[in-house]
Amino acid sequence: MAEITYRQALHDALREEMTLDPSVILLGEEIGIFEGSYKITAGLLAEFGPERVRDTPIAEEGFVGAAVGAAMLGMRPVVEIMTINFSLLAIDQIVNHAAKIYGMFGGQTAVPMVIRTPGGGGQQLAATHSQNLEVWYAHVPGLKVVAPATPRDAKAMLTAAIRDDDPVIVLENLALYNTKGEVPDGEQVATIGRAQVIKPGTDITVVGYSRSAVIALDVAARFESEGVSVEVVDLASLRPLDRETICRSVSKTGRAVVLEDDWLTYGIGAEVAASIAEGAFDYLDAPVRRVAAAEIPLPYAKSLERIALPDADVLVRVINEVLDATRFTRGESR
Amino acid sequence: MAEITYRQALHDALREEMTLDPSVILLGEEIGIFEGSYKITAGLLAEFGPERVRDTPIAEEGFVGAAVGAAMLGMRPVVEIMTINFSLLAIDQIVNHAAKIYGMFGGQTAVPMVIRTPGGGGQQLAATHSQNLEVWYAHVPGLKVVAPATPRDAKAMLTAAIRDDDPVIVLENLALYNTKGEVPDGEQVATIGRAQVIKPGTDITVVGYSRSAVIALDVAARFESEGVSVEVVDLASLRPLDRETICRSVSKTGRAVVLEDDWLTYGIGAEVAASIAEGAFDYLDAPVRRVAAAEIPLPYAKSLERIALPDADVLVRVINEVLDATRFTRGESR
Amino acid sequence: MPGRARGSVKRAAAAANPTAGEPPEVLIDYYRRMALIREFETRAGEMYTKAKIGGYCHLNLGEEATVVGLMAALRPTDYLFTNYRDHGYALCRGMEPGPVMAELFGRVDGVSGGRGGSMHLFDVKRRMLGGYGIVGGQLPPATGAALALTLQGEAGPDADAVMCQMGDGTTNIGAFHESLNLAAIWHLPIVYVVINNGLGMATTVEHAAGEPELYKRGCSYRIPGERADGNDVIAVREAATAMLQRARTERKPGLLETMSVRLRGHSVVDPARYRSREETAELRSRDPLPAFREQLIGAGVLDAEAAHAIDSAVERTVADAVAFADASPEPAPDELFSYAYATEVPNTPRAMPGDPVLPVGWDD
Amino acid sequence: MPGRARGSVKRAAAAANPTAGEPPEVLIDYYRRMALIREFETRAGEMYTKAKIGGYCHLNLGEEATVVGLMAALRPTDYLFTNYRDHGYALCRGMEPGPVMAELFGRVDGVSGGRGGSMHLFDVKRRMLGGYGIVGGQLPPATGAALALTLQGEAGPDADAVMCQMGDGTTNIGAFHESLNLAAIWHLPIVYVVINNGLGMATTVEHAAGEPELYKRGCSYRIPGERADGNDVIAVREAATAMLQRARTERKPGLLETMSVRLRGHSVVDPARYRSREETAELRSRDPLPAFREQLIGAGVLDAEAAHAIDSAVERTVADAVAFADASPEPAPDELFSYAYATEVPNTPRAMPGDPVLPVGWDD
Ligand SMILES: Cc1ncc(C[n+]2csc(CCOP(=O)(O)OP(=O)(O)O)c2C)c(N)n1
Ligand SMILES: Cc1ncc(C[n+]2csc(CCOP(=O)(O)OP(=O)(O)O)c2C)c(N)n1
Ligand SMILES: [Mg+2]
Ligand SMILES: [Mg+2]
Repeated sequence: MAEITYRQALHDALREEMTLDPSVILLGEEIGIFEGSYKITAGLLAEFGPERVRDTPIAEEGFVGAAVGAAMLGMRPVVEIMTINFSLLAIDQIVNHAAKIYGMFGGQTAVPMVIRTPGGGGQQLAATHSQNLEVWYAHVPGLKVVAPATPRDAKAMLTAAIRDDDPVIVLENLALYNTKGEVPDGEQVATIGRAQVIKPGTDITVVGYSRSAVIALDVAARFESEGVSVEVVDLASLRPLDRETICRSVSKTGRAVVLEDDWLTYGIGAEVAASIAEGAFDYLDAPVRRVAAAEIPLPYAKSLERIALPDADVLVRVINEVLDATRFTRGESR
Repeated sequence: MAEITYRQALHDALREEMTLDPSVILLGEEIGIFEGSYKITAGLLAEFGPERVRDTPIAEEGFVGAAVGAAMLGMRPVVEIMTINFSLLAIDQIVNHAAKIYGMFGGQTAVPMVIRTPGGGGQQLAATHSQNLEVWYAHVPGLKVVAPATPRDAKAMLTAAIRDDDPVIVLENLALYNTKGEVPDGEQVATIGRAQVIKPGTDITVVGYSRSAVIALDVAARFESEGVSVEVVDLASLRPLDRETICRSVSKTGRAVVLEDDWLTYGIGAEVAASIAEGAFDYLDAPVRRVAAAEIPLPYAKSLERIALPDADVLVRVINEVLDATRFTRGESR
Repeated sequence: MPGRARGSVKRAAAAANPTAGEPPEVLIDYYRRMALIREFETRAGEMYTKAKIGGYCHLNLGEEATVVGLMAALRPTDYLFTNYRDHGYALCRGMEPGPVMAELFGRVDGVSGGRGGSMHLFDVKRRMLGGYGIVGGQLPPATGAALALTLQGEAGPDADAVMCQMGDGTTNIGAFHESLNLAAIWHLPIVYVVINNGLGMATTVEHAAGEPELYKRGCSYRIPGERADGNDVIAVREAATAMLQRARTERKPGLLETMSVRLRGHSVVDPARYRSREETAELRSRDPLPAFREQLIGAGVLDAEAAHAIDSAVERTVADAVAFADASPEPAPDELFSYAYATEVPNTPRAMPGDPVLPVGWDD
Repeated sequence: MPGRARGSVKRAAAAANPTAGEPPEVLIDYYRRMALIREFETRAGEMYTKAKIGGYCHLNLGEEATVVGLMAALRPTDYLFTNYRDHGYALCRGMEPGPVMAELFGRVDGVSGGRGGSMHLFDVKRRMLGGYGIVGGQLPPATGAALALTLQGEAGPDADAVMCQMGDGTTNIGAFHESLNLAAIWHLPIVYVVINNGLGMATTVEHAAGEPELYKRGCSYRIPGERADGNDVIAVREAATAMLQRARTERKPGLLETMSVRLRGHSVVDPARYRSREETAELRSRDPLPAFREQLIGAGVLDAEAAHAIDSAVERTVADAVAFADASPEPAPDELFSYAYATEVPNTPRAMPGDPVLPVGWDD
């Protein structure tokens, strides 16, 4: 077990899968000579050569679609889209092609490809470079969408994604690349489609994914010392969505807050909240609350960016509001 | 007051606004000589000439983006995208440009443009041509998204959209073009951002929009004869979303079902259900139920397409389930 | 078509007698294929009217010589990607008329299991990797298939290649540019074929393309282009064969434009009112099928009787195909989720409309 | 740059003495502008290191002659769209250095109110319609702006035109193709300018473009192209002026490629390790600023003292800009939703993170 960064974990998964399986190839802008905008692919061009680590022109529709076709012929392309904001240029190939080809042609050909792309605001990249559009992809049948929160999961999920025969979107996060965590030695393959309780608790459930799961963990620890037992559910997989794990948690705690980095309305949290409100209706003591981003093209100015995005403090406040609304007494246990 | 089709209503709105305001221009594939794939623009090329009714090449990113630029210079372009499925080719211009330019440049220039596009399945157009992706656009700050259900609303909302200084997406519906309804004579301008109670009732709220609002109305009429008073709320505007009107209805009825044509998970209904479950928590007697499409690339075969899409019968069944779950006695009134 | 930029059209060597030197059985086979497409498309149109076929249905009427010529150039081991106007390609690629018609009918015996319909014919064994309904959508995947070939084998006369068909209107979309550029810089074995039938739906090439001599549009990628008379099956075959050869041996992409006419509307439901009577009559005079029949009869390859026999045979074939399709069952409701994912994972949605988000009793 | 396809580069008439015939005050002004950009960019780089500037920050270092030449060709009434590498354009377009720097600092006095940052400079009065961060994103709107011009006025020598700047890497994206095609078929008054600095981020033009002589890529739309030496301010100005003239009077779009070098990394945070020491040294030798200074001194237009005075003046100007930016306040929290929509409508979201979906008491 080594402590490595989320970035390193992704790198290791790519390297190991490329070593094991010659059909795994990488495609993307600046992944070779430049070693990737966020350096995930550092060293891979030197190790595997330009045929398998291919710098593409700036042509997202073209190279993502090329990955679709290569996958149809049995390759396992892993595409890097520099940020999720640029995936809009390729979205026809992702949604109208990658996601459709297996079903629309009656299961005759699979499309075993992976799209790795980071989302997230908070880096002062302004409105067009700071979006969290994962809900778009999570909405689409035919795709699988995972969103790892920790280095361990980043490695295990990317590995699973590469071995999966369907198009899988691996949502990375600009704010997590430098975070560190323990990653077990040896091969680890996650199960796509399962949420996980990353911290057990009894008083309130906080649901997150990617960066928000990390924040939720941190906030849960803060509450522990105040005698509030927060259970944290990391969605991990946005599609399929594991409603049962979420609702089972809420059936125990009776309270729920969703933390998400995307815009509130029609965001990931809407589905989570709706699913809880339906699936765990009889268990809920208070409305499910969502903590999400202000609905505005994200401004560049730090002063505005900071307040437009959710953070630990806001989560703390909302958890307290839910606890108070249900007349929870600190230190009480259910 | 004349009874006209939804198609005619849209046509009339275009024609009237073009007559009133020379800065209104139309752009799109096959809108001129071909008179539009769905004939909304029939006759307008002859009337207004090729400068104002412009047949474009097949280049969605190009001509939608051209509309953005023309709007920045004070034109009011109305773009037709043949179906919402093809809007994916233009989505970078819609979401990264049209939606961002006003805010990102500090309010220096507005982008007064309209995108008209129909969505909807049920026409045996298969997986890539049958999508309801409105939730994607509804999620995006900077856009406004309306989804008229009736000819009257189609005309009034398109008129409002053209006069609005922001980019507005007018979601049309393949299944509604031939439907008829009364349209008041003279100028009608809808208020974007308001939902409407299109049928009052006391026992249960059904929320719909576009085609689903029409179905909900029909189902409400069926229930009336059984002594069940269904209130139908037509969202009309998907962004902004009028949560107050929805929740006010549910605060009266205590029960809610959402009918939507899109895929269930992360669909429009998720936000509606989550908003009700939070906003009207204390009023709800049963979980909000959603009736939506099966999550699958829509098959061409009629036998599969039919069962994959929601319809009136399913809505009836689910309404009954909700009524039964709350031990509602037919004929009872609250 | 007035004002249509035609430039010089490449014809087979002996323009006067393009069939010279071709074995008669080959020519007769081409005629048979062209007649089969004609009959299949005509009947498909009828079946649409009878509501046996739904959705969109685009026919190859007028493009028979082009389709047959292109498919004659392709080896069984090559890969084909097309747009939605794909019936003729499927038939020439060796797919049985019955399963092709069954696909149009949306039946289980359809080549795509009834899931794709007219626009989405697919046969993995015959390396027909799909008709595609999104204009230009087939170009990036076709390009990627060619990329895979370079990773999976060496260049040479026996190497596989990819053919990617599209319409004239498709050359104006971004995917055209991005795909051809990738093929050029990566030296991919792919031939892009533009079926120039003069029109998008009703939009002429001149109205839509800054360079209406479409074969020249490879210039932006140093991809050589060529134009062939799409009514001349041999010319099309020869041009395509040469380009495919270069793709196999030198890994050089090519751009082939074929000139033909669309005899009917854009799709079955389009009455093409935007065409005048004269224009329609003029188009009919450029119908490749009777011309080829006359040519073969003139060359003594065929006589009227033999031609008639072929026509009758394809009529029976297509009648059988219709019967086959009609007898094939619709997909059963419980098959709805059969091809949801290639790799099953937990929590894959299986809900039918109206189902609760979690099964009743999930919490027991 | 090894292997870089250069072809013949168009220089101003008298290559030996390109400044001949230019009024000295014009040349001195160009020098002043180039020096201003140099100083501004250098200081912006420093300010980034001091965390006064965040996000991405792309500099025009090495492109000063190109920027000044292009902006000299543009009239105040013309419209400009650029990519994210936009500081020099903003300055030459007449935006004050203080508000430009304030935008980089994210302050209220920034040209975009601090909302856009380095990549998104905008000034509606000066008809600078934005720097854009999505590669190729500026092309369709610029094309649409030119379309609007055709609807709002007649062609002629006094007509307005649009200039749309982009990088070399941008010619490979679909929007390039679609936009140029629209400009061609609609006869739009627009000049597309490709700043060929040899690289995308680290990807060379040859690696990315099937036709690396980028000015030729108008061929697919019959748009005439031309290449100019981007280190030669006059050559750039002349080429751009001629194309703009054609755009105004004949409504013919043009494609201008300028050849220059990127002296530093792609953005401020890129150390450009992919370049060898020798390469970096070679690039320095092609720095346009000292070359122009020498040239003017050689031509007797400037002497060392005058040059120094200009350098000092721009240093003060930029120092003042930094001070101005630093003194400008950050946007206040209650301004978050100020530019949410141009037309206010009911139910516009105003929630802050953590707010309930409806205000408490909505149901009273
Ligand atoms: C991206 C996209 N835009 C628009 C359409 C609608 N559409 C279908 S076919 C067609 C015309 C295509 O013309 P062409 O490429 O010449 O092919 P042809 O139909 O003549 O074979 C259009 C606009 C589509 N399917 N996809
Ligand atoms: C659609 C899109 N893809 C990728 C990026 C990331 N990116 C930003 S700049 C750049 C390189 C652009 O190169 P070029 O066009 O030559 O312009 P230069 O930076 O040299 O001025 C890339 C790939 C982006 N901003 N947008
Ligand atoms: Mg065509
Ligand atoms: Mg460059």
